[in-house]
Amino acid sequence: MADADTIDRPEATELPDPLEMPTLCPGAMAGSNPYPAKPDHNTALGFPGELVDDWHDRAIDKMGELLGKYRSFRVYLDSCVKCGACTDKCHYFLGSGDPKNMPVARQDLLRKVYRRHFTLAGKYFPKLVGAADLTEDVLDDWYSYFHQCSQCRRCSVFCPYGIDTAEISMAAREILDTVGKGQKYCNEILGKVHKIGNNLGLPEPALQATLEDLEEDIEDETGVPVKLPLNVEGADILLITPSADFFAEPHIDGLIGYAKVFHQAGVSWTLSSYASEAANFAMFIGSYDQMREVALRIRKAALDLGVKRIVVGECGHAWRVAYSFWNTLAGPFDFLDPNYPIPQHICEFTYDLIQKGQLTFDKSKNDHMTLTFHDSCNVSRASRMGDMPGGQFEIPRAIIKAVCNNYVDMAPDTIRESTFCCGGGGGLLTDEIMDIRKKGAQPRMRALRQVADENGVTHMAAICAICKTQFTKVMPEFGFDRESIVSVHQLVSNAIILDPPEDAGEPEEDDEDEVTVAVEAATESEEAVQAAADEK
Amino acid sequence: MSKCSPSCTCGAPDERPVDAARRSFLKTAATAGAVALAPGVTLYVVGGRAEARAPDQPVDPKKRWGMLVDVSKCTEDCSACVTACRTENGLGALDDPKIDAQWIRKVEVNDPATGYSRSLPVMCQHCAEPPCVDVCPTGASFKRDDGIVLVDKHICIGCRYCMMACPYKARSFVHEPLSDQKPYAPRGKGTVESCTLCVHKVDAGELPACVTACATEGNGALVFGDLNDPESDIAKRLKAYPTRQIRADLGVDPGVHYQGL
Amino acid sequence: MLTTAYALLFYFATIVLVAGLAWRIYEYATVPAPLKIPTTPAPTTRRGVIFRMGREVVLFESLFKSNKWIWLFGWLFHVALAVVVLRHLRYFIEPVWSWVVFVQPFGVYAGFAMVVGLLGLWARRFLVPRVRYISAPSDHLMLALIVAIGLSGLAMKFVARTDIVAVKAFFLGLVRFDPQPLPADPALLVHLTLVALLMIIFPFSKLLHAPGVFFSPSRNQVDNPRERRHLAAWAARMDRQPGE
Amino acid sequence: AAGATGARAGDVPVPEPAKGAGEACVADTAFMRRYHMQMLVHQRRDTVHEGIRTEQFSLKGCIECHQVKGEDGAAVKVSDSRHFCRSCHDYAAVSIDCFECHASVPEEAGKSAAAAEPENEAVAALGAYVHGKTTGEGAAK
Amino acid sequence: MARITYRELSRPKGFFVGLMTLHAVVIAAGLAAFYYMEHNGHIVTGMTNQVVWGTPHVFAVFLVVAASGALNVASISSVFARLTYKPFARVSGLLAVALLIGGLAVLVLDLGRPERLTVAMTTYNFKSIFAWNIYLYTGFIVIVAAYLWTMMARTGGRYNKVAAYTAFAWRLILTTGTGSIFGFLVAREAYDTALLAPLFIAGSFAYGLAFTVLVLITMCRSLGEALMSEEAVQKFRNLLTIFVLAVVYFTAVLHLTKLYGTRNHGVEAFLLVNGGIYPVLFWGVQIVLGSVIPLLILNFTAFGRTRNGLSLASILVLIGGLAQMYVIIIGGQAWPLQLFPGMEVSSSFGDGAIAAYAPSLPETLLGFAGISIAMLITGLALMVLRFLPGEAVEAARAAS
Ligand code: HEC
Ligand code: HEC
Ligand code: HEC
Ligand code: HEM
Ligand code: HEM
Ligand code: SF4
Ligand code: SF4
Ligand code: SF4
Ligand code: SF4
Ligand code: SF4
Ligand code: SF4
Repeated sequence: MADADTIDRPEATELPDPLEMPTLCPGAMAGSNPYPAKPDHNTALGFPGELVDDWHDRAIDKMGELLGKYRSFRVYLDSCVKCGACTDKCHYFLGSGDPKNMPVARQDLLRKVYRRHFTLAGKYFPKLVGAADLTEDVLDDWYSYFHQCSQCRRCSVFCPYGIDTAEISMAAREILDTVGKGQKYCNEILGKVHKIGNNLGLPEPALQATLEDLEEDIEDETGVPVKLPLNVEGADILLITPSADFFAEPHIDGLIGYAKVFHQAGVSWTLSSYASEAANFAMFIGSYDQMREVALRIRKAALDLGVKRIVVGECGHAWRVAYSFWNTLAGPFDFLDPNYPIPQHICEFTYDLIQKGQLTFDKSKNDHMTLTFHDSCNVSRASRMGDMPGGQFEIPRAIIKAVCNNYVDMAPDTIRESTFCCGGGGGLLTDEIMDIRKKGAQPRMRALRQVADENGVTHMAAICAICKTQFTKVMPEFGFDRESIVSVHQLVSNAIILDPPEDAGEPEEDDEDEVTVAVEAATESEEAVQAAADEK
Repeated sequence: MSKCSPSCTCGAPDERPVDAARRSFLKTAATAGAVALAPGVTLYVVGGRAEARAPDQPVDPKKRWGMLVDVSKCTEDCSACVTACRTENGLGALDDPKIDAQWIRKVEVNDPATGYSRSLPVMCQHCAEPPCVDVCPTGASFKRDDGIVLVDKHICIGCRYCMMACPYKARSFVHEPLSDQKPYAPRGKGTVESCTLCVHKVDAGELPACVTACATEGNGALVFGDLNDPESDIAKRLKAYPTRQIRADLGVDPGVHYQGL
Repeated sequence: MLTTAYALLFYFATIVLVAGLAWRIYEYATVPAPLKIPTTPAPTTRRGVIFRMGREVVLFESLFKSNKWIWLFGWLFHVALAVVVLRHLRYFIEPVWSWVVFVQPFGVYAGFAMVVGLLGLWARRFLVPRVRYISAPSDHLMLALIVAIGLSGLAMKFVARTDIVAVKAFFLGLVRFDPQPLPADPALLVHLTLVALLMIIFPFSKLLHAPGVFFSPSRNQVDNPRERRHLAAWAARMDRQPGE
Repeated sequence: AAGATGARAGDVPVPEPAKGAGEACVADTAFMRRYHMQMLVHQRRDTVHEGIRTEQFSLKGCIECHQVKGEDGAAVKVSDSRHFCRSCHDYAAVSIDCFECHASVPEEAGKSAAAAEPENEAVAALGAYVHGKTTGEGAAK
Repeated sequence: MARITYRELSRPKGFFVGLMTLHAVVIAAGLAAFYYMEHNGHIVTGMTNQVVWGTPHVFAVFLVVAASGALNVASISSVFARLTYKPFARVSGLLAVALLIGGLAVLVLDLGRPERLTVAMTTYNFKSIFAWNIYLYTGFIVIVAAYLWTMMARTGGRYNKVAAYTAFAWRLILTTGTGSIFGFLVAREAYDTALLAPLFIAGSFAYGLAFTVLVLITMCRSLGEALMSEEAVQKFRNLLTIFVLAVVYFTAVLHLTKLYGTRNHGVEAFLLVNGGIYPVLFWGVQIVLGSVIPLLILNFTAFGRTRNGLSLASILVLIGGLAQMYVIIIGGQAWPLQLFPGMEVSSSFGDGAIAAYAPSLPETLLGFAGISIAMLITGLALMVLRFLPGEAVEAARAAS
């Protein structure tokens, strides 16, 4: 019943509404389970390898422990009045219709056990208050449904008490881990970070090689020797970016963008092979200790390299951890330059330069695209950019508008703090649960469809590695080209005018090159979008 | 929940209690009542009471109380009726004629063509088709079954629409807080009022104060009575002499008639 | 006899309510919030947070953003409840503060508004499938209880009145441990019994949302993690370990 | 309901409205305590619209029996907190606007007849005639 | 054409906040005035037993009349399917409700017994046009609210047409009803005519549109020019011209028909020639300042084609409207009732004499508070619900 915008043209009504209410379809997603972690994935993180015998008591004990450690958990479990405000807010519910994907119902999976064991009413009148024992079925339900929550916090925005299902999901996953029922994707990746320093398990030499290749590519394209330094001691800035930026499209174009901006700004910067990962999957499994360990790697890298500033690349939950938690987990960062935000988002960095007029752009380089912006959930609802509340919405948009001529926002109920998750966040970016990932992406895809059809939007920009990966995968399912998802710094990279090196070569030629490339890309993707639209 | 009377919305319990207390009370009241009334009043009452309406009976719809003003008897410098009305109803005075309540006033009428002039009292005309009643949004202005037009000040919201509608300017608005009102003539700030035809006296079988005053003054210009009763003095005089109503053209059929105008 | 029974009932209910709530609030206040998790965009100053909380509590801002119908009935109910409670203050204080005398008459309308709001909320528990799915019997009972309190109160005003002066004397007496006789009017006895019941279950039910909202970290935290280090006691202990 | 009247209450504040004149009120005291407002409203409709002027529940009647004498022997007005109505209403925090219009004290003895009331036989006869149709001779006995 | 989106004004800027604060202050002053009047009685106003409806009624009737006219833009866009007006349909509906509430608030606060509002809402005399008006007003609010709902809610679109037509019909009846309040007062010479109803309808169109235009142009100051296209500005300009002409026309017809009957010559001369302040207000303010000058500005100057020109014209139309109400309402009462037509009459109660009336400060404050109440409601609603065209809001947000 939330109000939305009138749809004025009759034909527009036929476009699917991103907020359309599904009919309830109990159990629709009951079978959606991510692969369980292998014993060594679990043990590597200090969890029991497989389901322990006394799982019931351990789970209850853990719940009790968490109740004493997290006020959020404690208060949220008591306060829900079942008002229903959140019921239609989760993208997984909108996509799947499974009532257990309604945030409150998801919480209730855990709350019913809490009531049974920790409240008087639940002890003596379980039926009345909907309390239930922790049985194996309930544990399985936890495993399924707490892995159908991307911890995006959309429900929290609309709950009158700010009850954040993400917090409950994290707690539930922590309990699952303590009884030996971990999830493969998260736990395996965390193991890699601890061992190698990034999620992909990319060792230093590989990293070095990739960066050098990139440098060559850039120089070929632009004639400007833009550097991507690694492990440079004494650099001013340490860039911490998601490891996806090192190899996958469109992430890598973003990385090129950062490099060009640093280059233009004339600052000295470096990546670190010891801390070559911004992502911190420990947040997904709710483990404070794990999260702290991953964060401490970054502190160590910064100290070892002797940098003055830390800048974080485009990644949603990474930015949440960096912005909201680093200071707590690995602070105080009193050894860094206090004149700059600690840490600083790459968008803040670029935006500052734009404000100061230190960057010049040729906007027409992006004319082949009409853009819209997907606010990533962790950036939107769990962090900030700039010094004003809401800077996280305005700064990326300001950058896009500074480098592109054509920009259109999606429907108001689907952007900014009301943004929809891409469907792959919170440790769900694993292929065995493609089904729920697609269903979760549906609201966003419908919102995009509206602006694509009505305003001719061709590309969607994002500032999150998970979003970009997820969209590349699911967009084709919704009739979009997989390349219609772009990095914000990819747009910057396209439009930025680099100063020719002192010993200038023939920049014009290169420019032309780029133009052709861009035009080609444009025609390609436009055709694709057109084809997709026609199909519809 | 059934109602205490068909038209009532008070929500009171069905039966109003009539018990021992009440019976004993009624006995006391009879004596108390007699004591409370001043000697003069009792005097007049006794005669009529025999046939007058009992206090627990609603007013008689067959009656229509009215007034006849014999303009020829009303002298220019007399204003006894005006004074009597003020005293009777406790109309205070701030000495600002624009805002003071004037339930009855003396109007000088002068024919510019002839120079003929008269002075006559004008009060609420107790119209048979009262515009004030028609327009009142809450029904506070109403016409009693015996033709007396009143304001139920308990539900008057003070909108003053009735004042706009009355062709005779008969109504006043209480512009300021009052104190020391007469117990039998309550009135207060923010409500509209007008001549009640001294309803408390009429109900008690007495004459309106102005009528009494005029008679006492010796002029006898005011005649009060039941217009519907062919036997009444007023009806007979209306039949016998030419009279007119003010602005009869408006069709509101005032209950106050003027003779010799 | 009646008076004694109700006196005891109310002493008991009050103890449960006060002690229960105090214990809950103590818990909420002492369990640490180890991480900064305000739902952003969030205020960056303490004052901003107070303002945000004020809007939540007074206007139900988030609920408004979420769903206009639930907001309409929910807000109507709560505001009306607040006014009714203010009107009820007259039973417990002597002399009555003049502003209570002023708002007191509005309490009657609020009584109706409260019931209307509750019935709207209740209706949605039947009519909206999503809400039907998440409703437990206790959710219905809670609404039934408050509706019944409201209706018995209104009955006292409009159907079978009670001796308000004696009711007030009874409660003033309770406070002074000198209970005065309580009138034996059925509507009053029903009203009071249900109220006592409500007081007793308050600390054990979802009504904890009332104190809970003030302790919700996603609403009561200042968005300044970069500027200020936020550290819970148990987390601070870890900080020290490696070095020592 | 044992009335809150009387000297029972220790330090519990309980209003003690002055006892009315006579032995009993116009209805049972318990009834009066609960229903006097509705009765008054009812009565005022009957009186104003129908001209029914019975004594039971007449506000004027209440005031006459329930007058509270002040130090000077005169009945106190509603502005005085000892006024019968106020003794409870202050306690119950119920303000009534009745006395904005109605006199809160009975008419002082001797002043009751309007000043304009004449001792005039003719008028008396007329009054009697008008109401009782007893044509003149029914006047003063 | 792209889909029109609508947004709330979630983070208003200084200008808007300042304006709202100003209105809040005026309302506070109005409420203080109300308290003062309520406490001391109407003795502290200029009103008397002769002029019983004073300045508050001038404002109240003006606002109520304007309210129904404010719905114009919405009606034109849905009933007459004019797309240029579509982006403003919601604002127009909102303004209609807000102006009505403002007007009613003044009316209620000026009652002798405002605390008996519940009496007014529960006890009806169905013979009274006034009582009917209470239904017309509440009905209007409900119907326009429903109409807004059909425009704003996801599921409401289906009922949009029905609601639009109902609202359109209702507003015509409402203005007729308001006009009839005066038309029914047969004894007052100034009002005794059926022409008041059409005059009020024409007036409502002009004032309602002037309010709508002013609010929109004011919002342009907050949101930038994107809010109103140049095309819309010109359309509004033409519309306002037509409506003002209609008011002038009906005013002329009204006075000419009155002059036709000899018995009305006195009152006509009073209002139009020798009545002191009333002819001045009529000719000087209503006709010249409120009609002729705006018409000239709008149609014969380049300035009139600009937003500022349009706002100035609208302000003048509104001032003219207030003057018109003043002349009708107060002038009509100042002229004495004729108890004895053809005779010279005098009394202590002002019979036969022209009543003096001078507005006092409190009642004037109360009147202005009515306008501010309407504006504050509008402003707050713009902040929390989606009334404004989204593009403009976005543009403004980006600019900040
Ligand atoms: C005949 C005189 C008389 C009249 C008339 C009368 N009362 Fe009473 N009233 C009394 C007496 C005597 C008592 C005390 C009875 C008792 O103490 O039991 C009383 C008691 C009361 C009480 C209860 C006070 C208490 O102490 O508990 C109320 C309330 C009351 N009256 C209201 C009214 C109202 C209202 C009216 C007018 C409708 C009215 N009375 C008219 C004589 C009267
Ligand atoms: C025994 C105490 C008592 C006395 C004495 C008393 N009242 Fe009341 N009266 C009350 C109470 C209590 C209420 C309010 C009931 C409620 O709040 O629902 C009340 C309510 C009323 C109301 C209705 C007010 C409203 O706004 O609903 C009226 C009218 C009223 N009383 C008139 C009188 C008058 C007149 C007298 C004096 C003759 C009087 N009362 C004496 C206790 C008393
Ligand atoms: C604005 C003035 C006004 C107010 C306020 C007012 N009254 Fe009256 N009341 C009157 C008038 C006038 C009469 C008619 C007197 C008559 O006809 O004798 C009346 C008559 C009555 C009567 C019948 C006469 C009698 O003495 O019994 C009752 C009962 C009554 N009012 C009760 C009340 C009550 C109770 C209140 C307060 C809630 C109240 N009134 C407030 C003006 C008022
Ligand atoms: C700070 C004080 C309070 C706040 C901010 C608050 C807020 C809310 C909100 C936002 C809701 C959800 C919307 C709804 O369903 O109405 C709600 C529900 C509810 N509140 Fe409160 N509340 C407060 C105090 C109370 C108190 C004191 C009571 C107890 C009498 C109460 C009783 C309820 C009930 C019963 C519901 C559930 C309605 C339903 O089941 O549908 N609230 N409250
Ligand atoms: C110990 C506490 C309470 C006492 C002594 C009490 C007593 C009363 C009394 C005597 C009335 C009748 C009022 C009249 O006739 O004028 C009443 C009415 C009412 N009560 Fe209570 N009550 C209590 C608590 C509550 C609570 C907690 C609620 C709400 C949840 C409530 C809701 C109502 C309502 C809605 C009415 C009717 C409207 C009104 O008169 O205000 N009461 N109560
Ligand atoms: S946090 Fe996001 S994914 Fe999880 S329940 Fe809430 S809305 Fe759904
Ligand atoms: S919005 Fe919050 S309180 Fe309401 S049902 Fe959802 S979690 Fe519970
Ligand atoms: S008292 Fe009689 S004579 Fe005197 S002014 Fe009145 S009507 Fe005329
Ligand atoms: S004279 Fe005026 S107040 Fe009296 S009944 Fe006629 S219209 Fe009403
Ligand atoms: S002022 Fe009173 S009596 Fe006159 S119309 Fe308004 S409500 Fe009716
Ligand atoms: S009848 Fe009574 S109220 Fe009317 S004018 Fe004469 S004295 Fe006054």
